[in-house]
Parts: sequence; C-alpha cells; structure tokens
Amino acid sequence: MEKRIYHLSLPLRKQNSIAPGYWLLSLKSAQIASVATPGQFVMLKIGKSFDPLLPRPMSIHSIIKEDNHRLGFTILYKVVGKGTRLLAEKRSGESLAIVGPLGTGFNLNHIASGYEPIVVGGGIGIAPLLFLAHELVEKGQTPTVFLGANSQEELLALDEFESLRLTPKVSTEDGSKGVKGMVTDLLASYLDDSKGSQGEIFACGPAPMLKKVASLAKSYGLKSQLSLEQRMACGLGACLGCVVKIRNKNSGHSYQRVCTEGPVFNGEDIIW
Amino acid sequence: MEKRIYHLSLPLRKQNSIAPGYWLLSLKSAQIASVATPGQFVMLKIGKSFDPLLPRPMSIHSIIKEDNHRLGFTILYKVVGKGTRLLAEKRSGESLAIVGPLGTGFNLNHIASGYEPIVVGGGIGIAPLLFLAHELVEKGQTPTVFLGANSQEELLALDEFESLRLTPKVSTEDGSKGVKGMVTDLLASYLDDSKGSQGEIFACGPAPMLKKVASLAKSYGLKSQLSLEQRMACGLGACLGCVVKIRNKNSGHSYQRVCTEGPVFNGEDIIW
Amino acid sequence: MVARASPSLSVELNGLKLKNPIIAASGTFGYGLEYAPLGDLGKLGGMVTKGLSMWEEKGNPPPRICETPAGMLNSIGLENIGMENFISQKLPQLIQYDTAIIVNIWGREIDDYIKAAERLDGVNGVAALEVNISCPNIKKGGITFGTDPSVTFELVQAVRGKTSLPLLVKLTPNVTDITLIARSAEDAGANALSLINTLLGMEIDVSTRRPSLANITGGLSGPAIRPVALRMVYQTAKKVNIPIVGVGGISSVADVIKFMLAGASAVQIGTANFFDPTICWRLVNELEEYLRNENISDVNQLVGALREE
Amino acid sequence: MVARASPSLSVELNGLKLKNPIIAASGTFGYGLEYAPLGDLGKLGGMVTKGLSMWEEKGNPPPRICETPAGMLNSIGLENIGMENFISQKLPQLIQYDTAIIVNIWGREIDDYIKAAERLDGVNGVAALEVNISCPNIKKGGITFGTDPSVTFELVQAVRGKTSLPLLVKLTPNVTDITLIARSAEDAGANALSLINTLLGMEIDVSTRRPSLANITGGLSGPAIRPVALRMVYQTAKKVNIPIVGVGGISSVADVIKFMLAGASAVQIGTANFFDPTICWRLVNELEEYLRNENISDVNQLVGALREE
Ligand SMILES: Cc1cc2nc3c(=O)[nH]c(=O)nc-3n(C[C@H](O)[C@H](O)[C@H](O)COP(=O)(O)OP(=O)(O)OC[C@H]3O[C@@H](n4cnc5c(N)ncnc54)[C@H](O)[C@@H]3O)c2cc1C
Ligand SMILES: Cc1cc2nc3c(=O)[nH]c(=O)nc-3n(C[C@H](O)[C@H](O)[C@H](O)COP(=O)(O)OP(=O)(O)OC[C@H]3O[C@@H](n4cnc5c(N)ncnc54)[C@H](O)[C@@H]3O)c2cc1C
Ligand SMILES: Cc1cc2nc3c(=O)[nH]c(=O)nc-3n(C[C@H](O)[C@H](O)[C@H](O)COP(=O)(O)O)c2cc1C
Ligand SMILES: Cc1cc2nc3c(=O)[nH]c(=O)nc-3n(C[C@H](O)[C@H](O)[C@H](O)COP(=O)(O)O)c2cc1C
Ligand code: FES
Ligand code: FES
Repeated sequence: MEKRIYHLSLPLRKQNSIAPGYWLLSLKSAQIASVATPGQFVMLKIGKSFDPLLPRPMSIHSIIKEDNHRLGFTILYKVVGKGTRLLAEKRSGESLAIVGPLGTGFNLNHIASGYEPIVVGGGIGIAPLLFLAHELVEKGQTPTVFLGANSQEELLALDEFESLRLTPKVSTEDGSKGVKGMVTDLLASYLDDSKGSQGEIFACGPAPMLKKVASLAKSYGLKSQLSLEQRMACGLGACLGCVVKIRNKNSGHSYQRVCTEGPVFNGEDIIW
Repeated sequence: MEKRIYHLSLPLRKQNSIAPGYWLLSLKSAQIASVATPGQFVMLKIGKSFDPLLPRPMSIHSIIKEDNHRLGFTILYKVVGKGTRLLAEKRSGESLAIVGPLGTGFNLNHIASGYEPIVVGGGIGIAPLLFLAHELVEKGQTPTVFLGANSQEELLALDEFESLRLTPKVSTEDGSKGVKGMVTDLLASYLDDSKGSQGEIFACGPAPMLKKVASLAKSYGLKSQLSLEQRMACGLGACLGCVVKIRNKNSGHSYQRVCTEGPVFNGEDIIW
Repeated sequence: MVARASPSLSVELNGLKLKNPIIAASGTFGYGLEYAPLGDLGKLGGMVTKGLSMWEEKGNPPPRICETPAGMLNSIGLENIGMENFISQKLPQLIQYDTAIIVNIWGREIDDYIKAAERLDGVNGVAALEVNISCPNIKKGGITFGTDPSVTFELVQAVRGKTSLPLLVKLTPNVTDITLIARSAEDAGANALSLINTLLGMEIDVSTRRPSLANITGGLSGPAIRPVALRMVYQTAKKVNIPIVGVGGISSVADVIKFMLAGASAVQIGTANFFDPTICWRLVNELEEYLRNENISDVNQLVGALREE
Repeated sequence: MVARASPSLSVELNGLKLKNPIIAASGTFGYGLEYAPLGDLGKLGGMVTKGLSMWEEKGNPPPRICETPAGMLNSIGLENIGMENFISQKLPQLIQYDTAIIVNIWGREIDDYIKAAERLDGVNGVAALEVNISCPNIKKGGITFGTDPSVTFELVQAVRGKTSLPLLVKLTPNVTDITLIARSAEDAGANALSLINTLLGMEIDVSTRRPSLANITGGLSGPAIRPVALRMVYQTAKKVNIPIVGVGGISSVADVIKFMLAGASAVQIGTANFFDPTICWRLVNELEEYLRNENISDVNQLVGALREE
C-alpha cells in the first residue's frame, strides 16, 4: 500500500484545558482521520515564527466520527516547554500546519480471540492509548487497562475509557485516586495473579516506566509493544534525527527511527 | 532634569482596527503618560519570541486622561510587516513590554502668541501629531493642520482633530476626500497665499514628503521640525544604529541618533 | 497588454542542467523517497541525497538533534545505508522521477572519495556528484578536509580524475576565508560550488548539565545562519568563475531571490523541509509567480543582480 | 533545615574582580549612562564601553542595522566619541557607580592600540581594558588582526607592554580555529579572553535589490549565534589557562549557566539589552536565585562543570 501523508493547514476546531496544564485539541481532517491507525502521530507546527522552529510530534488521541464517518481527530497534550505553551494559547479558528499521519503504530494484525491485550499508560502517555482501546474494542477485544498518574487531576480521559465499557485499574503517586504507587506496580501484581496469560502489553509513558514494562513482559513471557519518544525534526524518516538503539536480529544493534520504524517498537528489541 | 525612562510590562487595555490595516491600541501607564511630551515614542516588544527579535518604535498618539490625570496613552499604527502583523493579533489582557518615553520630541518652548504653528501629517505620520495638536491647543494656539493620505479611508483621526475645534485641510491621492493630490501641494498653495506668516511647520510622514516640507519651509523662510524614522534596536542611544546625517553648526556633517537627538530634527539641519 | 509568456526557470550549472533552481539539500530530504508522498519529485530542480559513503554507516548515538533560536543543531554522524544499498534499493525508484539526482559523497580519507566517484561514474540516473568536504580527514589528524586550501585541492583533483559527472563541491563555513577554499576547488576542476554546510555549534541542557547532543557539538542550520550563508555566497561569487549553489537558512521565495541576487545560480533548501515539508514545491511556483509579476523572462537575470552603487 | 547563606556571586578574572559575573557587552550598552535611567549600574558585575579609538570616529552611513531570524546585523563602523571625550565627559559620571568599568579599545594599526593603552593606563576608574582585535589592520592590507595568530600575538604583546591594567582580549569567531588565536593572546600576556564578537553576515532587501546595510556586510549577533559562541567557549576553555568571558546571544539565566558550565568565568550581555533593556539586572537576581535553589554556595562552582562522561 502506498503511504498517504498529508501536509495541511487545519483550523483549530476546539481547544479545552481538561486539567491544569493539559489540553485537548480538535482538528478537522477527514483525510488524516480516515487513514490513521492507533499509535500514529502528526507533526504540528505552532505558528509561522522561526522561534520555535521545528514542528512538534503529537499522537492521535482519538478519531472524531459522525455517522461512522471519520471527520477529524483529537490531540491530548501536556504543556512542558515553549512550543506547547504557545500551542495552548491558540484559539478556535486559528490554523495549524499539520503533517500526518506518521509513523508505524501498534501492530494489531495478529490479534485473535482468546488473546488478552493489556494496555498500560503513564501520565501523558495515555494520549495514543484511547485510540488504541477504541480499535481493540471494535475488534471485539476487551483490553485490561492500567493507567497511572501523579495525582487524580492528571488521570486523563478516564471517563472516555469507561464509556468504552472498560474499567481501567488506576494508580496515582500521591494516592489521591486508585492505588498509591506506580502503574508498573499495579501491572506487576496483576501479572503475578494471572500467570499464564495469553496477553500482549501495549504501553506508552515515560522512559523509566516503559523500561520497567519491558522487563515485566520479559519475566512473564509476554510480548510488548512500546511507544517511544525522541526529539524529531522531520517526522518523515529523512533527517535521521530521532533514532533509538534497537537490537539486531542476528547480533549487535542498529539505530532505528522513532518517526518511521516507530514510534511503536517491540519491547524485547529496545536497547535502553 | 533627570531623564525618566520606564521598562514596563503593560496589559493591553483595548485594541481596535480603525481602518483596514490601521490599529489603535490603548495602554495604561500613569508613569509613562505623565512624563511624555509630543513627538516622543516608546519601544514595544511584541511577544517573547526571538522572531521578531527587536522591539518596534511607536509614537505616542494621544494621552488618556481622566479628571485631568494622565492614566495612559494610545498608539496608532499601520500593519507593514511581521511585527505589526503580530501586534494586531494581540487582544485585551495580553501584555506588551514597553520602554519609554523616549527621544526628543517637538520643541514647543519658544511658542508665544502671534505665532502660527502649522501641522502637516502624511499617512501614518499623523500618529504623533494628535498629541502635538492637543498640547498646542492647551498652550492657547490654534494650529493650522494639513493631513494627507492615499484615500478617505486612510485619513485617520480626523474627528479627533475636529474635536479640538481644529479644521484640518485634507488631501487624498485618489481624491476620495478633500483636495486630490499630495498634502505638500496643499501646504505649498497655503504658504503661497499667506506670505509672511510667522509660522513654524511641524511635520511627520514619509521621507519624500518631509523632504518636500523642508524645502518649502526653506523657500518661505519658515522653521520646520520634522519627525524622522530610522530602523532602531535599543531606542536608548546606546547602539548607534538609528543615525541620520545632520549638518554641523560649522561645516561638514555628523551622524545623529533618531532615538535620542531625534526623532524630531530641524528641517534645515537634515542632509537628505 | 499582451499575455506574458511563461518565464524561463531553467538553469545550467556548468554542465548540470536543472529545470528550475530549487534543489533539496543533502541530509534534509533523505533519499528523496521519504518526501515522495508529499509531492511530485519530478517538479523539483533537483535533489541531493543524504551523504553516502562506500560503507554502511551507523552514525552517532542519540540525542542527535536539538532546537536552537531560529535554528537547529544536528550530529547525525553521517549515518547512511552505504553506496551499494543506495544504488540497488533507492536509485531504481528515484530515477522514475524527472529531476536531477545529485549524490552527496563523503569519506574519511581521500581514497574513500575516489572510490565513491569511481563507483558512481557510469551509473544511470545520477546527474551529478556533490562532494562534502566538511568531514574530518583521519590521515591528517582529524582536521577537516575543507578547512585547508591545499587539502581541498588535492581531494577535488583526485575525485575530478575519476568521474565525468558534473562535480559540485560543498564547502564548510567554519573557515577564516571561504573564498580561498572556493578557489582551490575551482582550480582543481569543480563544476560548481555548494555553500554553505552547517556552522559548528553546541547546546547544553542546564537541568542535566550535559551537552544536548550525545556528540557534544553539532552543525547549526536553519534561518539563524542565513545571513552568514548569504555573505559567503556574495563574497565567493566575486572570486570564482564557476556557478554557486546557495544553501543556508532559505525558507521563502524572498530568500531564494536574495541568494540569486548575491550571485547564486541555484539554491538548496535544507532545514526548511523539516518545518514546512512542501516548501520546495511551493518555492518553484512562487519563484515563477515572482518572475511573472516582475516581468522577468528568465530566472538567470537575477543571478548577481544586486545593486551596489 | 538552617537558613541558607547568600551564595557568593563574585568572580575574579585573573586580576579583575567583579561583584558578579554579569557584564554588559561593548557596543550594546553605549557608555553605560544610556542605561542609567533603567537601573543602578552599581549592581552589575561590570560594563564594557563602546569601542573607543584615539580619535572621534563618525562611523558608517545608515542604514546600519537590520533584523534577521533571532538575530540582527550591525555595521555601526565603530562610531565613538574618541578617547579624550570619553575620559573627560563620560568617565567622571561613570565612576560614581560601583561597577567594573572596562574600556574597549580598537585601532587601525598596532600603534593605535598602543596609544590607547598608554592613555588609559593611569586613569582613575578604569578597571580593565578589552582589546577588540576584530578590526581590519590597514598595514596588513585590511586583514583582520584577530584572524592571524602571529598578528594577534604581536598586537597583544605590544598592548601588554604599555599597561598594568588587566587585559581582556576579544576574539572574532570568523576563523577556522579560534583556539589558536586564543593561545596566541594568552601567550602574549592577556589576562582573560572575551569570546565571541559578531559573525560576519549580510542581508538583502529584495524589493530594492540592495544590501540592507549601507556597508553591505555587517556583524551578526543575538540568540541566533548562541550555539556558535557556546561551542567556541567550550573548545577554548579546554585549550587555555586564563579565564574566559562568554558572549554571544545570551538572553536568559539558563544561557548564563550554559556558558559557565562550558567554561566561562563570566559573561557579557549584548543584543539582549536591546530587546530587554533591564535584563542585566534581572540576570544578577536570577543567577543568585538559581544558586540558592540549587544549594550552590559559590558561582565559581559552575565554571566548567559540564558533565561529559
Ligand atoms: C511520537 C511522539 C508522540 C508524542 N505524542 C505526544 C502527545 O500526544 N501528547 C503530548 O503532550 N506529548 C507528546 N509527545 C511529546 C511532545 O512532542 C513534546 O512534549 C513536545 O514536543 C515538547 O515541545 P515544547 O516546545 O513544549 O518543549 P521544549 O521546550 O521543546 O522541550 C521541553 C522538554 O521536552 C522535550 N522534547 C522537546 N521536543 C521533543 C520531542 N520532539 N519529542 C520528545 N521530547 C521532546 C525536551 O527535550 C525538553 O525536555 C510525543 C512525542 C513523540 C516523539
Ligand atoms: C520614532 C519612530 C516612531 C514611529 N511611530 C510609528 C507610529 O506611531 N505608528 C506606526 O505605524 N509606525 C511608526 N513607526 C514605524 C514603525 O516602527 C515600523 O512601521 C515598524 O517598526 C515596522 O515593523 P514590522 O515588523 O511590522 O515591519 P518589518 O517587517 O520589520 O519591516 C517592514 C518595513 O518597515 C521598515 N521598518 C522596520 N523597522 C523599522 C523601524 N524601526 N523604523 C522604521 N522603519 C522600519 C522596514 O525597513 C521595512 O521596509 C515609527 C518609527 C520610528 C522610528
Ligand atoms: C539533519 C541534517 C543532516 C545533514 N546531512 C548532510 C549530509 O549528509 N551531507 C551534507 O553535505 N550536508 C548535510 N547537511 C547540511 C545541509 O545540506 C545544509 O548544507 C545545511 O543544513 C544548511 O542549510 P539549511 O540551513 O537550509 O539547513 C545536513 C543538515 C541537516 C540539518
Ligand atoms: C550594535 C552593536 C555594536 C557593537 N559594537 C562593538 C564594539 O564597539 N566593540 C566590540 O568589541 N564589540 C562590539 N559589538 C559586539 C558585542 O559586544 C558582542 O560581542 C556581540 O554582539 C555578540 O554578543 P550578543 O549576541 O550578546 O550581542 C557590538 C555589537 C552590536 C550588536
Ligand atoms: S524525525 Fe527525521 S528521521 Fe525521524
Ligand atoms: S536605536 Fe539604538 S541608538 Fe538609536
């Protein structure tokens, strides 16, 4: 199949703060929405200024549908620096230059019945996981969902998962909701209880969390698909700026591009 | 007297488009308003971005007063490039970093009765002239005002002059209001009719207009004070970037700073 | 008024014909195919491949890039798939597009360059070579080839002897006098000069107290360096008699025109591809529009047409 | 926890004591007095005057400046009021402020520098000289003093012989290897090095087809050049044993810290004064705040503290 990638100037449809420092942004683009798959992302250029210069990668959080037509998509983001701060100042009607959909998302081709998807999100890492959960549910799966955050406030999109009839198991570091602690602790005790699961783990979150997920998956003999982050310039595979170290089939390692071979990699292949 | 210059972050009080591409901006600052004199300007940094990098010089258009207290000032500007385009996007409540008041404005110390101030503005050059007209009226003068623009639409602040009980003589290049032609033609025929006037010309506008005003003033033996423009970096006299060529008392020339010795210079001193 | 004829956009770089002066720069356009989903490569004047070596090169560890004011730093470490993989896997797809495919080559010794030139000489579909002399010369203790006029001469002459393809030599700006290097390359037989490559820079992450790049230093590119690139093109155009390809921070049609006025016969678009991935196509259209509006019948009339009196 | 003592901000540049490492850079702070309405000059570590010559210098015709992406070009042409006017008209006012007054000097021949150094040697209130070697040497056919190691040595040695004041030598970045020039200056007796001066650049106004500056080329400064300045400070700090004053694009306390981590003992703020005229004062406060928050008792602990392993 030929890759379809669009470079569009999209008017911002809606932007709301859903928690302090977290924003949900809606963009209308049937083109991007209809070819996007879970785990893919877009590059988003904030304003015409040369400062900041580079576009920012943002996962596709959910697809906006009407009568089963894919009309657009949402982005869920956290304000962490200059670019996201400027993005949060944008209002309805202003335009953003978007390139997408990009990257290789989660691989769901091998999903069959009797198989248990386990979805694990930490912090803003839940961004691509709602789209994933939707797709899994559409495929007739009922993923087990683990979500962790610093505090109840930062447990994002919980109701969205619930409206998919999923019941995320949650943890917060300050104990303000769910179990106090790390989401990987939750995951560990779950895996411990359900030994011999036929599951596969899908995870996104901060690097230390993903590293822990990879090692848990390995101990319990499960496969894992982890969505990684790296600084990006082009998002298209051209600049070779966004690489991570990946174990080769035979031996040694190679650098692979988060924007092209990733952002989703098999947990066992990643060299941390 | 010690110079008072302020560096303030001022919330934008109000900003309206008063004609296509022309904006009127109100800022609250009793400090700047109370020491500013006509012909002075402020440096205005638009946003925190490094692109555009430098602040933009803008004349003080009028003083906002309440019960005779000076509370703030307005800026009248034309969108010509990157900076002014961004400025026009700013809305009430957003802050602008302002340095001012700056420069040597119009010299009104020698104004006495029996003296006729002639005020000439071309295009956006009327910006500093409303403040000047106010001050002249307060000093008991009734300046003769000439205003020129491309078209009726771009004849700005006419009603403001009229509310000072002045009746500007106007010209437009397309003839849509007043006499068709250049404001300097109007001025020339006026000077021709009123030979022997005791007047002094105060003018601001594009360089070719000012040059013409200077030569008219010379032919009719009048003094002129012209407000010049030059690209600026500091506005404080430090960078030496904004110079114009000025005739020396004795002979030869020197470079003088538009931001410090100017922006208002005697017409006869300017080397064009 | 009669309808104006379409202005002519084609340029000739001393043996290399381009349908228009807009070329995608090395390392910023991959092997071209990465951008194929976004536009018809056949509309571009040309494209330069990522720098190729005779071997597969892994490149530097990440982080490899970071943003700076109006620019970016990169230390990719010249990662590339190697000459043979390029010829067998990429070139067959690329030659389907009617655009000038310029292969950027580099090495650690002069011999690496010679081998690359020899290998590419007869290959169908290669329009020209661009010799990147901004690499450290391991035989000369790591000094960059392109910072020394005599090493530049030696290198370019050696490559010149091995290929009948047009030879663009790409100069580094990290030198005291770029015109000296330019003249060495000209004397050694370069058909044209590409300038500039990146400025050597560095960034530090205060929160970790570490360099932002794993390689510590990297190459600065983007709008930030445009004034330096424009100056070097201007200075060099006064000193050489071969065409110059301007590169460095170009991100608008006005920038393209500036470089041509300063003496460039064509331009390359680098970092701008990252923040505006369809820019090359837009520039072709906007340049034509500009010429039409200004009633200029041939784009070559812009070259060196700066008013200086 | 006990209340933390105020961190120590003072630094010593091999004979020049500063109350803090924040210095206003030459040519961007006038003769200091221009900024006096905006803050107490006595709070700053130091200030460098506009470059002074033994004569009054008119400078270049306008336009002298233009904006570029995250930077600006200037070709002021070293306009200054001349040494005698400075000493009689500016210095008496300046010395009322308790800050290090550093006089930047330049000339067209080595003799001009010698005269300037001699004239300033005994003058009350001058804390140090900063020798700007980025000027064309008319005796050597217009080549910039500071692009040649031996000319640099000769110039600095000559000045060194004429003054007991601490000598800062300000280097130009427009060279292949700044560490060679740095070592020449060190060998010739410089107390410290200021780097960098501006990068040579150019801009063109497409609508008029003319250079944006009357002088055609000019010096690029501002955030755009910061990565180049930081790299040069880092490289030079590894090669010399005298203190370095970092300058180039610094516009935040994070930038100050970056330069110190890379090896600078103090910094100068240039172009940032234009777009943020109270920045020098704010940086002094923010630097103190940073040290307090990080529990660092002495600012000198930052110098060269980059983690590289
Ligand atoms: C494939 C992918 C998908 C992503 N999806 C989302 C998402 O859905 N929601 C979300 O909030 N964030 C997402 N991110 C992270 C997001 O791109 C960064 O937070 C953003 O670029 C920061 O921009 P800034 O200008 O605000 O921060 P900056 O001021 O640029 O930097 C702040 C911090 O963020 C880091 N950072 C900067 N750029 C990147 C980058 N391109 N990738 C990773 N880290 C970076 C910097 O190193 C620094 O530590 C994603 C990243 C990738 C690679
Ligand atoms: C003392 C003074 C007072 C001024 N008062 C007013 C005013 O009250 N209202 C108003 O609309 N304009 C005024 N100007 C002009 C105004 O500063 C410029 O229009 C503005 O800086 C352009 O910024 P920009 O980013 O939109 O344009 P740019 O994109 O920077 O440039 C567009 C055009 O404007 C010219 N220009 C850029 N900067 C300056 C500058 N600093 N001075 C002069 N020309 C410049 C450029 O050369 C170019 O031709 C004044 C200028 C000076 C020097
Ligand atoms: C990520 C990246 C990779 C690059 N790789 C190469 C390369 O392999 N060979 C080369 O000659 N130049 C390379 N360059 C330099 C560019 O081709 C160009 O000369 C430089 O970036 C300046 O142009 P720009 O400012 O338009 O990007 C690279 C630049 C970037 C940003
Ligand atoms: C307008 C202007 C004038 C300058 N004049 C001088 C000068 O007279 N002598 C000097 O040594 N450096 C001069 N410089 C260079 C600065 O001191 C500084 O080295 C350079 O601008 C880089 O720092 P910055 O990016 O912080 O501005 C000048 C810079 C500017 C922008
Ligand atoms: S971001 Fe350019 S290759 Fe991945
Ligand atoms: S703008 Fe700096 S001296 Fe006038």
